[in-house]
Amino acid sequence: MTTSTLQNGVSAQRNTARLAGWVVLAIVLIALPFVIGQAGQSWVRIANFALLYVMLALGLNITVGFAGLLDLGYIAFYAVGAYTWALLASPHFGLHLPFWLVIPIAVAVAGMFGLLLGIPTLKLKGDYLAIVTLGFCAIIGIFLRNLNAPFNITNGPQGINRIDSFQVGDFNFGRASTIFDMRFTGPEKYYFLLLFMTLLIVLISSRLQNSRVGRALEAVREDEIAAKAMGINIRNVKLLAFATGAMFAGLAGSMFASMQGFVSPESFSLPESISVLCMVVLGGMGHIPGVIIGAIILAILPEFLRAIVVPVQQTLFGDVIVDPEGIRMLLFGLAMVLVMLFRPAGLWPSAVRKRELSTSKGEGR
Amino acid sequence: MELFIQQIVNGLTLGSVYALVALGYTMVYGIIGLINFAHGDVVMIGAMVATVVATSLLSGGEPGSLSVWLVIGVALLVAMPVCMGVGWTAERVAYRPLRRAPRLAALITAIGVSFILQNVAMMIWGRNYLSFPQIIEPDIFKIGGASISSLQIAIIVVAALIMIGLTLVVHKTRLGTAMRATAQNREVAGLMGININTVISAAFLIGSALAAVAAIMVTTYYGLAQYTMGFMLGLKAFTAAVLGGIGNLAGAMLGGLLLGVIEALAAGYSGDLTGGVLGSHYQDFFTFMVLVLVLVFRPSGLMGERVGDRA
Amino acid sequence: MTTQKTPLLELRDLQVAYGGIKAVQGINLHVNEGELVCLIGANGAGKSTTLRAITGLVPVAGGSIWYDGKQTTNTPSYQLVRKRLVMVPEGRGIFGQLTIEENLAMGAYVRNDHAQIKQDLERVFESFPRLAERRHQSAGTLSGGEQQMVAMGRAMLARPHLLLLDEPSMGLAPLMVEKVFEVVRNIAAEGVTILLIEQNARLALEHADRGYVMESGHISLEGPGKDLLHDPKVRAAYLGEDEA
Amino acid sequence: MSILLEAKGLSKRFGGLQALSDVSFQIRRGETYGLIGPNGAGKTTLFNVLTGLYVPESGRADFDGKPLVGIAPHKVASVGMARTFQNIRLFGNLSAIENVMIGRHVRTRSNFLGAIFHTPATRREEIATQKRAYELLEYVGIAHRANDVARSLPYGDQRRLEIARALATEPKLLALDEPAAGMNESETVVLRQLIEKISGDGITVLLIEHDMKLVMGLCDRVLVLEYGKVLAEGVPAEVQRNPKVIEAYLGAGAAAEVTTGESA
Amino acid sequence: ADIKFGFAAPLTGPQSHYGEDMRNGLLLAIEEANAKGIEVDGSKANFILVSKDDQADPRIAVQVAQQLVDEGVDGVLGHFNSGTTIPASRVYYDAGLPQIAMATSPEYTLQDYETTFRMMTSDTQQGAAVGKFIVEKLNGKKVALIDDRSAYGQGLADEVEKAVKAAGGEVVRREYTSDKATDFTAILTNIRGVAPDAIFYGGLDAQSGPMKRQMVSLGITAPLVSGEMTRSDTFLKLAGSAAEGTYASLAGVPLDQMTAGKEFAESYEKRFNKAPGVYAPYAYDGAWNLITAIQNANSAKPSSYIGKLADLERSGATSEHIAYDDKGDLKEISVTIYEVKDGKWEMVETMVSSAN
Ligand SMILES: Nc1ncnc2c1ncn2[C@@H]1O[C@H](COP(=O)(O)OP(=O)(O)OP(=O)(O)O)[C@@H](O)[C@H]1O
Ligand SMILES: Nc1ncnc2c1ncn2[C@@H]1O[C@H](COP(=O)(O)OP(=O)(O)OP(=O)(O)O)[C@@H](O)[C@H]1O
Ligand SMILES: CC(C)C[C@H](N)C(=O)O
Ligand SMILES: [Mg+2]
Ligand SMILES: [Mg+2]
Repeated sequence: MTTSTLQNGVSAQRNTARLAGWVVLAIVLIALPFVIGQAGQSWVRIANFALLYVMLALGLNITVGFAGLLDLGYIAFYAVGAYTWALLASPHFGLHLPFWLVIPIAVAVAGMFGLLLGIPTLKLKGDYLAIVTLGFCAIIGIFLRNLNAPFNITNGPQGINRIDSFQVGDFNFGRASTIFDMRFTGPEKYYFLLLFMTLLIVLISSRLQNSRVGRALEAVREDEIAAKAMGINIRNVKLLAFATGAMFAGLAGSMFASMQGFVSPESFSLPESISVLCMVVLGGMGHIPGVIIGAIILAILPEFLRAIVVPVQQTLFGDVIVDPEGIRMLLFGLAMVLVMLFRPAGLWPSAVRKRELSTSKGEGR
Repeated sequence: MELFIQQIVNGLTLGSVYALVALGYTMVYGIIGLINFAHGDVVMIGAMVATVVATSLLSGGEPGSLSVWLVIGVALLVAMPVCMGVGWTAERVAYRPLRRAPRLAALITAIGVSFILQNVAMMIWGRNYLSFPQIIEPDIFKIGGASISSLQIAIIVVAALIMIGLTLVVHKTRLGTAMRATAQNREVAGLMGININTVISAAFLIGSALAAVAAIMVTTYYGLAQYTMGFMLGLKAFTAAVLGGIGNLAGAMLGGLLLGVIEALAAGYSGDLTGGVLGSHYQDFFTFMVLVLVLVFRPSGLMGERVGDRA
Repeated sequence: MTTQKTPLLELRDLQVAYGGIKAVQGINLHVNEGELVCLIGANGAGKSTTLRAITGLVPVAGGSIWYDGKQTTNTPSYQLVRKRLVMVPEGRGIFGQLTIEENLAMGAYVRNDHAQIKQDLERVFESFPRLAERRHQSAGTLSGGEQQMVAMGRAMLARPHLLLLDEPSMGLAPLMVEKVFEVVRNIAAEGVTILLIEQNARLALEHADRGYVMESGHISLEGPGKDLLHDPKVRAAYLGEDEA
Repeated sequence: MSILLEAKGLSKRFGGLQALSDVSFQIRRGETYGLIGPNGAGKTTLFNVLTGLYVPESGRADFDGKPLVGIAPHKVASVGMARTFQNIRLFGNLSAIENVMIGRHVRTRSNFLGAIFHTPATRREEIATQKRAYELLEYVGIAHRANDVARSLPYGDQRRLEIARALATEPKLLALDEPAAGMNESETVVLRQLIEKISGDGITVLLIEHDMKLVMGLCDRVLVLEYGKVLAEGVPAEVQRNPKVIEAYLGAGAAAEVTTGESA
Repeated sequence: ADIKFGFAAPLTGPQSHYGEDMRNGLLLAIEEANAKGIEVDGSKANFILVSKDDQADPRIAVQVAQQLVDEGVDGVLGHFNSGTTIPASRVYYDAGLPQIAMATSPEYTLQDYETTFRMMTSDTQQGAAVGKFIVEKLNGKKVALIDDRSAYGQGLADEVEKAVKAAGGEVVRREYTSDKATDFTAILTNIRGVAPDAIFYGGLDAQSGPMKRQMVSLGITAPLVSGEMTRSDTFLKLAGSAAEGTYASLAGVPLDQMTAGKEFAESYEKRFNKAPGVYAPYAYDGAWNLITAIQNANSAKPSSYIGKLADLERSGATSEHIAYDDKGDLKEISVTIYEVKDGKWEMVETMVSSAN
């Protein structure tokens, strides 16, 4: 009795500490756009893209991190989501469907493409899979680029312009407006929209990971033969991983299209795919907080370097003597190498999850 | 028929270059399981150096026909050690410390190295395209109506000789045996008396030397070099290596040649085969479909060894 | 007592750690020229770790290793092979994609006496006829026991001066266990010094000149093989006598 | 006693090698059935055929009255057959308890949507899964290592963990491939007690072992394979006196030792 | 007072050399203006160039556009690619900033934004001139087209196709490549099979250079015609001796035919130690357009001078009549066709027309 009350006391204390942490985080996240907005709306836009990349990275984390399927063509699903929004809500076909219709369609279509990629690659291992996914990315790119003839579906290399913003009733996320005497810019509104979606994805990811299905994904990653012997249907699990990852990307893609107002094939290139992979690995593959950190850092680092390379040179040498753009990307590459050399498992790798055993502690969670 | 032969010639030339670059990928992959993303950029460095050397050699004036091969020879002589140095250093500094790390860590490092090489090259040689001086006025031969230039012949022949040489090295020499053993189990290879660091370095050195040769071929044949050229080339070559069965030398060669030919035929015939619906803009679509089909039926590439995963 | 002669292998206060875990916590052990010494102990006692430290596969955290009169602490394994210190690792470590014959040939990697190598190869095939039948099969598809034979054969081809064996009988059929011990005896009889790790403590101690017992990173007992075999603590802990 | 597993004329070849030829046998419900034979005789191959990893060229196997051959490997677990591997195949980077929880896969239902919406049913099942997994770890005696990564466990514990994971599938038949390999005799004794406990709980056991003391002490009947063929079958005492078995497998020494071992 | 011009273009990546070229042209104009001591609103204006690398990536382009807006620039020059210019133009439009872009696809000025201006011809304008030239002057009845599937290359090739057909020619084959390719032998072989009178390529010099070489080694004798990207020294370098007889179009009048043009070329050489690339003079003119409009309005406030920019009327380095129509396109279009003769670009003819 006494020990259990003691334990309850300790855990209550821990719970308040945890709660306080969450409250602080929530305040920071809410205040963020207004604080960084002081330095310019561009930083809010950067934050928005960081959120978009968090969504993407978490999606890829399901495929690569949980299920161990190296997907180099992940950005293709992002493209599918973006083009779905662009085609259904722009003057291109004259369709202007509302978000509550377009988003589910975009997510579903992206998920279907996930299956489409998954089916022929089920038997492939490791890097063979990587190269096929890469090819898949190239193929999607080819279709986006060329499906302007004989029928104009994607408008080819020109891309699709004047895409509708996210809009709820009369509330348009693309434009500034005043709510309760507060002026909100378009990027600020998008920030909150994306934050909401990101939190949703974080929630889904973590629930998935700590579930029967999530464990099946991890089992397949660790050892396929043993997973089979445990009665896990490898095929279904792999397809599920592809489809889920793809759906996240589809959602992110549709947000991208609505935010940019313009999509064209060049936004969905292989290097983009690789950079999402870098986010996942650099952050800590398979570990949700790590992946989030990885995405944020890699999304912001180039912009940060952009902001400091010239001033730093000026203070150091009194002038800009080294090509600032060259040195920026050089530092970026260097940072990737150094992080991996010093933290090969990523910046914030997962510790083994400790299970608080309901059986041994008598308190169910 | 004439068209067909021409396309085959086109494809073989391109494929020879792919094959040489693919060998570099496959050797490194075979031994340490790393997709060395920076390999394409080593080729780029080679192309840059060769171009600069050739340009400065020829700044005097027009070359005589004898000095043509001399110029290329000197360019190679300079480019090769530079490439080998770059490849070796990358391994030493960026990959070796990660031998025991998760596989993807090394992959990301390789991407980082690729970034570094590109941007250093940009800062050294600028953003502009460099052109390889046009020292070879290609003699053009006709075979069954198809044109083939002396340069193309040289590329195909040199590539073939190098591949034969490398096969002999790997299967007949001690170094080759050591490489194959290291590929399978590094620790035990050490217990057999093999210095695995030497073996791995050797793989990088050989791969980089081949990259230099490929670089010379690319710059002389296409006439250009720029700091971003390595990416596409590297990607194609890696695809070729996988097509052939990554880790397998003969596979890399076959994959390279095949990829070149497939690309040429896809560009050449896709339009006609599909009644004009899918033209040469679908070239890569066909290329990758072939790749997917090959891998669906042979999941470890054309010549990849299939180890039974024993339970 | 062989104190006059320096031992062929000597570990002085050897310590090895994996990250924070101290797997070997300061052990002293020696093997004299021509001896067959065995090292027994429970799972996880640190036996394999000791052998891996001797062959330079894991870094030494403290103490020193002396082989053939010279300090070899942290010498990489490929250099030790040249000094004819050879190990058959735990889990066999065969090259799965090389054929049996190629695997065996790898054992002779540092040798140059081709005629002699050929002869030694045939000798291995005599000892293990099963391997001769399949000399061109790739070793990865062999059964567990067959792989163990390959590993032993490969070590023989290295012509070791000091041979370290890590659980050579693991996974072998009874007949094969006898065979392996016969081979071990033969190798020893040819003057090769052997340090042997075995779970089959009974057999090992029967064959060994001396033995060491290792317990969670320490040497807890040492002495002539026969003595250990009759030590009640050993019988209880490793021969399963109490409960049987 | 009714028949749980019946194999008829199983044959499997690898290229030129006939790894199994015309192997037939029957395992009765509740017994412990031994499988022995020289290295490379085809014991593991037989396991692989029974668990669906390899498809035999000919022959059939019926498990619990239903055909086994040809069904997908992942279905084998759900019909009630679980196994361990000769070369331990744990999910190395996951904790011990997670390994066992994965074993519960075929006996649990919750799906993707359930996981995401955290339905009450899913939560209940999750708690039950954890509880059961922990009990199984206690059952095999490694509960204190529940949260350690499988890879870091000592060898013997890894073997035990594999058994716990297999038991988590609630098998009717548990197939063990050389569970005592790499264990010393004292540890083997503990293992033997574990297997006896499992068998006592009504699970049929199929055991591959080279440790004759263990096989002879545990098994009700033994099948001897050699070169992929059945060499002998019968109760241990009979089999170990069979001169063919002694010649091919046991060797005179081992046969003698086992006898003494048993009398001790 | 400081007057800031924003500039964005690719400064890293495969197209970064174009960005560098543009930047130099702008720098020259700004340095000249500062040396002149122009007075705006009562104080001496100090023009500053804020340059950003958009990496030719639409996403980055929007980001740097916002950065320029945040930094309070008074006008924008750039971007370089259609794919970056169009999405970025929305940001500038929202901020009310005038933007002068290069030779982007027509869509750019068709968005009903009063802030969008063009420094060179649109694809439509240029394509029309080139198509006409091929059929009428080169007597090209059978034309083969190649494009690189970039927004620029495809847009231009489409316009050329229209113009060729309008002038009575026939497009006998259309082939495609990419802006990263170096090997064109396969598609050139196809084209050789249909024996066209002329081949048009819509794309960059990094492709047209090696392409011309490969045409020669495949024995194709039909002339190569291309857009302004090809009318560069890079093309001459890359194509080497194979360059002879290549045609390329370029907006405006040849520099050496205009006083301002010659002066520009000289001061550029002096300042940067190299000859100007294709885009430098247009960037230079663009910067002067902004400066002039600001001078005319006597204010650097975008809302005040944007009207003056729309009504601008000046003579620059590339044209004597720089003025905008109501969409922001140049009113008077002159397209000059050049040909490679003795390893140099020589003017063939200038076609002048008023906007469509
Ligand atoms: N690579 C490793 N990383 C971390 N710990 C390790 C590693 N290898 C071994 N250990 C730990 O070091 C200790 C000694 O292990 P070692 O393999 O030397 O034991 P052993 O006596 O050979 O046992 P066995 O009889 O099972 O082979 C064990 O606790 C083991 O868990
Ligand atoms: N995937 C495979 N490919 C080729 N040969 C195989 C394969 N699997 C097994 N074999 C061969 O089949 C034979 C039987 O192997 P198996 O593993 O069943 O033997 P085992 O009886 O389990 O032996 P051990 O007691 O040594 O484990 C061996 O000779 C082996 O080489
Ligand atoms: C002429 C250039 C400015 C064309 C540019 N590449 C475009 O995409 O429109
Ligand atoms: Mg051990
Ligand atoms: Mg077996």
